[in-house]
Amino acid sequence: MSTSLSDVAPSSTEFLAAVAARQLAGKRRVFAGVGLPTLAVDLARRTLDPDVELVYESGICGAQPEGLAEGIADSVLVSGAAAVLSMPALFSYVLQRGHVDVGFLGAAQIDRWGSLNTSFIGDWDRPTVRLPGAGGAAEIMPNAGECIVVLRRHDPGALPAELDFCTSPSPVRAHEEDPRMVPPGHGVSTVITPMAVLRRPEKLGELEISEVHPGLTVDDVRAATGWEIAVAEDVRETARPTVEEVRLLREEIDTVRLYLR
Amino acid sequence: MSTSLSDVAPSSTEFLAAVAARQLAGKRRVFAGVGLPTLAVDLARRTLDPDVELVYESGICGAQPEGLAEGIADSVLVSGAAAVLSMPALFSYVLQRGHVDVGFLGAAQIDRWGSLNTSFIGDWDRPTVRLPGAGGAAEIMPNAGECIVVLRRHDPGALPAELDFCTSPSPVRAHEEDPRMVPPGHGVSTVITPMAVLRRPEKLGELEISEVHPGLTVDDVRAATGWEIAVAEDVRETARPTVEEVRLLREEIDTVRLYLR
Amino acid sequence: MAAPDKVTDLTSAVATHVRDGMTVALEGFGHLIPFAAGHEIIRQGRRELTFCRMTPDLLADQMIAAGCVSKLVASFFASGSAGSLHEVRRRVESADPEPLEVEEYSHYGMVCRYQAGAAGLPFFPLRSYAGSDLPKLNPLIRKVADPYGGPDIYVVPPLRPDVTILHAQRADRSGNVQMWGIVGAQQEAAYAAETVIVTVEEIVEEDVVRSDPNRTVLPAHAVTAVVECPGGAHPSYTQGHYDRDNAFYREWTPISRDPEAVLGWLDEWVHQVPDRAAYLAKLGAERWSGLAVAPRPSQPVDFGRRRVAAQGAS
Amino acid sequence: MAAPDKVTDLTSAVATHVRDGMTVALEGFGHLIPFAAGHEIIRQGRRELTFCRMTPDLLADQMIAAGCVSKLVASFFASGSAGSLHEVRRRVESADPEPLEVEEYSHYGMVCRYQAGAAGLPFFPLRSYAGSDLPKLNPLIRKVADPYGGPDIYVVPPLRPDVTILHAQRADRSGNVQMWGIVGAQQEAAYAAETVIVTVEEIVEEDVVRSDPNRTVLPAHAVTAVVECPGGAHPSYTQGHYDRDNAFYREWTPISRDPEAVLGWLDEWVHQVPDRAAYLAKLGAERWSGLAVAPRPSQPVDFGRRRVAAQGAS
Repeated sequence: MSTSLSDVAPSSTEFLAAVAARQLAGKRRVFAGVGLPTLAVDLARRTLDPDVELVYESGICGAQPEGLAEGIADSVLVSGAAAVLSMPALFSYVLQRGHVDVGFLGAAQIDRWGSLNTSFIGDWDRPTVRLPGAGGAAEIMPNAGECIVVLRRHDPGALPAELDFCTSPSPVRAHEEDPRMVPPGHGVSTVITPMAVLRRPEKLGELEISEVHPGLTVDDVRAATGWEIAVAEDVRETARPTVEEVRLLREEIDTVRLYLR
Repeated sequence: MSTSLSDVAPSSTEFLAAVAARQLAGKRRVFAGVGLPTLAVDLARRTLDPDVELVYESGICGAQPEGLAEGIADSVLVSGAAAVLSMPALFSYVLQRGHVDVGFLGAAQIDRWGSLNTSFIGDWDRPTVRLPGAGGAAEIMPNAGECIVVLRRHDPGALPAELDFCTSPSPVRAHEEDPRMVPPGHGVSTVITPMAVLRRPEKLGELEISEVHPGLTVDDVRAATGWEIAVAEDVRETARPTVEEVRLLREEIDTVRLYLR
Repeated sequence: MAAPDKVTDLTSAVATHVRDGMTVALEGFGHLIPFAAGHEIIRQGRRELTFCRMTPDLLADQMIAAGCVSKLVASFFASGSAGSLHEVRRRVESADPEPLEVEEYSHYGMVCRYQAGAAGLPFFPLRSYAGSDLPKLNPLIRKVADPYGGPDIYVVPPLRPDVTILHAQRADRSGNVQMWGIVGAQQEAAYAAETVIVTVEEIVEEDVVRSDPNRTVLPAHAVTAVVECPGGAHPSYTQGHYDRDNAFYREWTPISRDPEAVLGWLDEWVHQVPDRAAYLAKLGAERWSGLAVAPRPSQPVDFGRRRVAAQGAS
Repeated sequence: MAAPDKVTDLTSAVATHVRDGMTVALEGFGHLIPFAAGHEIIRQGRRELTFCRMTPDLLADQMIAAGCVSKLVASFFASGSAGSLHEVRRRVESADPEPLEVEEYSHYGMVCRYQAGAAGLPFFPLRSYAGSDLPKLNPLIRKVADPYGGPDIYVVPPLRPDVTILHAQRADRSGNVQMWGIVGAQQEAAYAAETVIVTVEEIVEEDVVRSDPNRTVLPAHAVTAVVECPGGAHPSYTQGHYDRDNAFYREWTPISRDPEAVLGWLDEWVHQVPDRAAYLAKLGAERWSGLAVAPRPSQPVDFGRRRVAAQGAS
């Protein structure tokens, strides 16, 4: 990571965090894990909107940590927080009731409708890889206003035509099960990968290529995607992180390089 | 109330409270309102078992009030209590989960199976008397191990053949609705009236005359009851409050005569 | 990082958020009853409210007598140890001066309704009502089958007030509300609502709230407006601030028996009084000081502070 | 009024209450994880446990490696930010050294299971799972019809552990337990269980607890045994007492990759160590002091005390 402040690679954490931060313009309450979402929210607070608030599934609301948190249950998030709720209250009253605008999720696989697999690669009974499972993602997906997904890979394995397992379903899959069970949330609105920004403008629609990172073409992104992915009418090049964004990430937000890689 | 310590009337609060207190022998956790149940529990603590604990529907557990409480939400019950739970936690985790041994209830009417009316006298739509309604009694009846009812009157109006309205049903009525819906609790085990102590030994059975207060006969009690009430095989005279019980009630428990009448 | 400032005055809060015909919950189980807010609703002449309150006590008697309420959703219709609510009884027993619609549950039924509303659930199950006449009286109490093979169980529907109004000990300006003592079902009643107004004994600095985040019952995201309103729960009480005015409750019973006396009381103590400060002044320093409590502080707990450089990417 | 004294030592508590084949929940969401109690279960050689824990982290890795566990009931199988649980993965991916039965939910699914267990309910509804493969994987996730005409909703069954084990900051001798910081679903996990063992940093006088009754998460009636066990949550943390040992979590990942290394670690740090005091001594004062936190006390609140003769039958 010896790149200059003005020349960060599209695959770097700085690039992904800066792109993710911009998605939070106008959003109020974000439900997220630590790592890249923490960086993105912190950056958004400093560059876009000081009121962006992180809610953690551990029950913490309105944290003002004195140091960088290592995990969503870190004691620095608790000390000085505005509230610590029980998990039943957090999941039911805050999330399921609809108080969360944006959920930040990761996944091993995402499909064209924005359904996520965080459970198994391969066979359910004897998987090649046992992934962490649902955690709170199965609740964030239906109940948050929208979800932003950050992927560390962009290839047909991570964006397959068909998921090995659907852990956190898109409203499209909920609609297939029962049209009346479509949840309140939009589902995945935005996917940020090392190659592109994908968007899903319609609640029951598909992902499309919206922005392509510098140095790549739409065809590069299509070739790396496991289905015939649609392309937005107004597709454009992803704006690079500004020097100030990179400086904030490196020199003020994650000075110990806990998450920046 | 100028009676001596050894000569309290069966209709007096002292008499009823002393009889009620004795029912708590061997019981651990009591769910009760204020007034006579408070006196009974306090007396039982001093005479039978110091561990008898009062749980209030306001959420208070393990109160150690410095003064006599006026109401189940009195601040003196809170200051120094072992715990104050939210009402959802109190009703679901403490009561519905089965942590309460004895519930103390009052009623305007009770029937032969120990179902209670605390809602209406007369027609439901245009009642002669609008009573307070269910409160927590509809939850205490099915979920407490057993219920003790104290009545201030003993006549066919208060003990009718048929209730004007069933607010808090006996397991007998639950069984009639659906045999599988019979609740865990016994329902009413004991009724203390100004004339007698009635008991209901069987969970799906009827009340019977168990003790008759001094100066009254079984026939007096039967005549004052709205149905052909059964008589226990070993019916006996209710033991009078001891001088010490009356002294404790008057001189240590309710020195200001807030509830003693 | 300046959060939005939600502090306003009670007149504005009620004028802005409480409109005729709304479903309005004023909660507080014997403690922290939002009397000042109720009186402001009366003063502003709101009509046709569906009034939700587990224990409609003399606040309900007053709001109904003032003509604000067309329907009551409740679970216990009496004023604690102090007897009947005669205004409620007159309407129910003899439609005098007009009928009052009542939707009735048990206490836990009401709690479950607030829980369902707060959790965004279509219903909430409870193990009450088997064999009771309550489901016959109130057809909104229904049954569902247990998909695990057990017996049917009764459920209640969500209660979703347009506005919930609460009183609490303290809040910061952004609306993080802390309360202690009996907290009832206030968290649920607030999260169930669209709009939440909280009157508090004192607005405190943010760092007071943040010194004890577990004490926060309502985070700012659940609160629409905060009003500093000392004494706002009188004649009920605020734990650690002032005690219940038991004499006042007893004095209400004879007033309540006489419709003219109720209207007279409302005129004198609500309509002729601009706000809670004036109400307390009218009540008088002597009576107020009689309700004072002696201090009994909680022992502080330690939340800890990470020592610099103790941790990190080691 | 002497309440029963529930204080015991950890060896006795586990020997008395945890038996082979039981369903045992050890909860704590990243905070207050009862590691000392888990190690005692390993030392006592319990077998065939159904181990319930929302986030089976390295405590699960250790108990499974030690052969205590035949089934896992959980919702997230990873060690926070520190990576995979290789002991769990070996068993699930290649039945090495033997298979492990897994019953799987989402986080809120597990929370709802504890809520149903704690509330004595036959099921608990939640608005998750529509369109998910989870109900196909786990047939205990079912649907019920909404009797108010809305769409079907998924429900989960109650989780009723034979024993729930928790760690907390403090308790009195009768078992009133207080905790602060992240409290997770511990109240629900405890009320759901038949038997509850709580290890605490310190046993305190009753008047400490009673100075702040709202801080009591578990009243004595919900607690079977209390054990004073300072440091009982290491390598996780106790808010206000000591911080998380992040280095320890990172050190675990390479150990977890090598089955022999795991067994070696268990021998050295569990079997060869009689109790938590010895474990902390072995850890060493320097490492322990590196986890110390600076004080950050909560500001006390006032519960008030009624003044004599201020009230009464006036």
